[in-house]
Amino acid sequence: MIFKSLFYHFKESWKNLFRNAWMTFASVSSVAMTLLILGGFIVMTMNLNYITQGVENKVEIRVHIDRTAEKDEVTAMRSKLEHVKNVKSVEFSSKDDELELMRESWGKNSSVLDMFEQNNPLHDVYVVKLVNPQDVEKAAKDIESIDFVDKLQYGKGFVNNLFNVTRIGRYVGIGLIVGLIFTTIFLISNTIKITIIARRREIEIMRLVGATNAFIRWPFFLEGIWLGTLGAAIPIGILSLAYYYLYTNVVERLNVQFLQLLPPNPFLYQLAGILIGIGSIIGVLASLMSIRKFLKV
Amino acid sequence: MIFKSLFYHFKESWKNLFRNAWMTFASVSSVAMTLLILGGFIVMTMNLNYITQGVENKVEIRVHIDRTAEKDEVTAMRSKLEHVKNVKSVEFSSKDDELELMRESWGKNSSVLDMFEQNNPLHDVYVVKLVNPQDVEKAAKDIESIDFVDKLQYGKGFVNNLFNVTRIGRYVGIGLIVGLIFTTIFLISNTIKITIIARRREIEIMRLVGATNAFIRWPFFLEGIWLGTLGAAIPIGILSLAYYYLYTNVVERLNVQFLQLLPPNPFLYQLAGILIGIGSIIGVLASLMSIRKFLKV
Amino acid sequence: MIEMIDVYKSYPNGVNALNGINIKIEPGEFVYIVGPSGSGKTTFIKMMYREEKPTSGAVLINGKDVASYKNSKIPLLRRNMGVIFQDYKLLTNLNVYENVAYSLLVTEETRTRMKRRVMDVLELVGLKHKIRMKPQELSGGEQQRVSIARSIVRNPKLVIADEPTGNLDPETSIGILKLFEEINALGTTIVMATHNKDLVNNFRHRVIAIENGEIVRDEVKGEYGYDI
Amino acid sequence: MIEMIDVYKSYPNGVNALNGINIKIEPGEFVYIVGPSGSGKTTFIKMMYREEKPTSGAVLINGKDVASYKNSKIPLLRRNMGVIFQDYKLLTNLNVYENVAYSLLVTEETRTRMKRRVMDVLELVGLKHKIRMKPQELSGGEQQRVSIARSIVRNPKLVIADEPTGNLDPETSIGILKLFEEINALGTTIVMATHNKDLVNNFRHRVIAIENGEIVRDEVKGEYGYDI
Ligand SMILES: Nc1ncnc2c1ncn2[C@@H]1O[C@H](COP(=O)(O)OP(=O)(O)OP(=O)(O)O)[C@@H](O)[C@H]1O
Ligand SMILES: Nc1ncnc2c1ncn2[C@@H]1O[C@H](COP(=O)(O)OP(=O)(O)OP(=O)(O)O)[C@@H](O)[C@H]1O
Ligand SMILES: [Mg+2]
Ligand SMILES: [Mg+2]
Repeated sequence: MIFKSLFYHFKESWKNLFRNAWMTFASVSSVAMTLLILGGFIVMTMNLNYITQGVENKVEIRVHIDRTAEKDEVTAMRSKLEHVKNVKSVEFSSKDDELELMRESWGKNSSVLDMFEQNNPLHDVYVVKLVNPQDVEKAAKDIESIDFVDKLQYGKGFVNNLFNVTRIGRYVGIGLIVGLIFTTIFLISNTIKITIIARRREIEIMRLVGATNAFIRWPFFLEGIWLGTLGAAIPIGILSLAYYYLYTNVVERLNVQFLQLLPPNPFLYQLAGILIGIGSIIGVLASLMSIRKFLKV
Repeated sequence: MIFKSLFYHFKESWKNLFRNAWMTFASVSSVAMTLLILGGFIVMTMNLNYITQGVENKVEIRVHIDRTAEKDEVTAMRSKLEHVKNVKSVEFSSKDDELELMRESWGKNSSVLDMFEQNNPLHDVYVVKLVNPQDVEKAAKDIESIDFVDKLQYGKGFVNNLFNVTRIGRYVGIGLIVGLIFTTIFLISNTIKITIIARRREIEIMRLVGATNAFIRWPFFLEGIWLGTLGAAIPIGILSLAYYYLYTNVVERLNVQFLQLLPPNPFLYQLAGILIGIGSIIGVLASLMSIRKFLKV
Repeated sequence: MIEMIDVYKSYPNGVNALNGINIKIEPGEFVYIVGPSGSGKTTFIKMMYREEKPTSGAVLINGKDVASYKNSKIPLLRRNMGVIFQDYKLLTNLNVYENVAYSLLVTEETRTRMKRRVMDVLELVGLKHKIRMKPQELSGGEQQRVSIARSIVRNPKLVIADEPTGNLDPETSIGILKLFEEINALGTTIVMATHNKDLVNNFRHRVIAIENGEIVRDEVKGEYGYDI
Repeated sequence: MIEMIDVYKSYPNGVNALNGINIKIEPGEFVYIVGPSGSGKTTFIKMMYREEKPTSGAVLINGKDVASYKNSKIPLLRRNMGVIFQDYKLLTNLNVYENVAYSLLVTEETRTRMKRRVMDVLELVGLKHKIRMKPQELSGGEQQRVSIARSIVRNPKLVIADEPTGNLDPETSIGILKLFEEINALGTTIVMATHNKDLVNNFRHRVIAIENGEIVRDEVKGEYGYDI
């Protein structure tokens, strides 16, 4: 019974968008704006999170091995390190490796290091990564007590502060996104509700000439979907283009060490899914909820 | 002529808020929501900016003075430091001061430092602050060439990276605020426009019974102000309470070294001004602009 | 077909629009409802299609109390009748054809039969040439005729008309009344509230007069009555 | 007072509502406009208060072409007349009193004089007891009477009435017509489009008949004409 007139409803809902052109424009653009903010925020927060993870993964304790240690003592040291709580991985880096690293980071000035080729003044190093980089201080203390540890290298207070900030940042970010999603839902449904309230007379007349609630709902239901998806399409387009541009051009040029963005491929599709989902589901819910109160004539 | 009926318009605009109660609720809550986002964002950005400045001001180069330097050589060093480009201030800190500082920062463990009382192994230090902390690397290079400089202490690569990030962050923040302001304006005016379009018949009838455009505009003009200010009052309330709570409680407890917030006193008033301004001006403009097209019957 | 038992209606603002109505209308009857402005005719009519519920008393349509209809079943009640509203109640978004067709659409009529039927009734009210126009582009009388066309397009067993000729010239009014008599002859019950003395007096049918919400007169083949 | 010279009106949808109207109405006249539904009466009336502009030709009110009014001056034109619209056009947000008072408010009348005047006209149309009700709470005829009250409250020099008795019983209709005759006797020009044959024939005045947008008859003390 419903499907017989589904085509009619389809056509009707589409026509209605043009009949109430101004309202449609206002709704769609409001939906687009709110989703643009939400989307932009999701992009920002997820990337900040990604960057933070990147920084955290870079946290390592460089354990300088005492020059007096014998080969088997060095090996023993490794297993001791591996047994320290919170240690994820231990990697050996010989003093020649270290020199090479230094050479790389000095770039064009590295020729001054040539003099060390014969007599390398550096230490062999164990590079220790942690399961939970935020507890670096504790791990460092444990490691210091191991034999033949000459010196530890890691970013002390600053790393700690950074972690405090990123932890707060992450909570704030998640809180804001949840808040923004509710706000978006609220704003979109408000806009759609107002446009439908403006059409209350129409709905009342439909009831009076014998249309069932289901019959009346259909075009509004579909209209809600159109408004939502049209409204989502715009920010998806803008965000995708902007993000892609940012990803391929700007970031590379800035060349900031730990500023790495999420690769667009799965990320932008996920984003599109979220936005279309919020847009259309809310569009539908808002229109259905707001016609409900006019369906009792 | 207009003032004679100003009281009427006043009453009328106020009554209209209740007559179209649902529309009023929808408009006010939408305005409130958008201004809440905008306000929250302003709070965040301005504080991040403040924090960043705080960090920047903490950037200092600690110049360790060679132990062999004579008294007059140390004095000469000061004037040399003061003449280095970009240097804002130079302060002397004796090795005893330094020991005291260390003692403070070690807190309860500081008793181990007692053994140094007699034979202080630390250096005298010149603490150099910069006009433009972002150019710390260059200043350091200049300073290193001065006589009797033993060693420089400052956060090398990390500080640099931090500056890159905060610079980007600042641009992004300003960009976002400007964007958000436009979005807010757009959303608010959209909402108000829709509610007025729903009342187009009303406006047409007023024209038909001889009301001048000015006369018709007045109640809508005032309504716009009410909607805007009511809509702004809510986020101002929420933001002020939340910020005050954050400022007095949370931040203190977290005790993160460089997380200092703007003092509420002038800041919250400025914020309130901005939000009420945007709310009411936009409310007025939106209602005037949207009735304009119905004033030609 | 229609029975009202001790029907009272008070509006929320305190107006007592109906004060104890008892009436019985048999299937196939043609009934005029007359009475001064504000006497309760429209309220009486609204009871039948359940736009308003009686404050007390029962309104039976085909033996079933309309107050007992669940909200979701009211449309089914209304599908068995055609209503001409005093203020037309046309859908401003739809054109003339669509306004009339909407009544058939809601009952899921097939498209081809629908089209023929809609064009037929629009021809009857003389608006076949204006099917693409929106209500706002029509004269008052034309809007009223669209509303008349919509009410009869479903071939209802009951047509309820509230002042259907208020904006029509006498000639068109008589045409509409003859149309009503034709469908009445085919078995449709007609209930028509009207102020049109000439129609009531020239096309004699049962007349029910309402004053202050009470039935003051009920005559078979009656007259309009209020002579001045 | 009113003069139309070769007035043509085509609506954007292509309908030619007026096809060369030439007419002169002197101050103090009482004129009926009659004609079948859709013949152009309302369009003719809309010319006078400039809801529609003529496509060609001139409409002069007190010697001034209404098309020449700037948009901002149109309200001043309308303040000199009282219009009863075919669809009433009441402000649904305002109650009966406020609807009528609005006409005076826009001319910045003082409050006390305003109150007395509004109550007086509401008494004349028999709605003094319903001043606090909203239009939606009124019967069709009551709404029409609010619209009538609003049109005369400003004591205009010209009253334009478009089917003012379509939803009124004959007695009330006659009351309204007598009211019009009274204010006409005091010098107000009355232009009234109507389908009410009895009124036109019993209260004789000038009759202008429009068909297909043309004037087909113009009689002093005429009759409704369309006999069937
Ligand atoms: N929705 C409503 N709310 C409150 N009062 C109403 C409502 N509808 C009608 N009334 C009141 O009920 C009374 C009867 O109104 P009704 O519309 O039934 O009269 P009517 O006989 O149809 O009059 P008319 O011939 O003018 O159309 C009137 O006094 C009117 O003011
Ligand atoms: N706004 C409009 N847009 C387009 N066409 C219109 C408009 N208003 C009226 N018409 C058309 O112009 C013609 C004359 O309409 P008008 O309203 O003047 O008739 P009328 O004589 O007042 O009829 P009635 O007695 O039914 O009120 C009609 O054919 C109508 O369809
Ligand atoms: Mg009625
Ligand atoms: Mg007309």
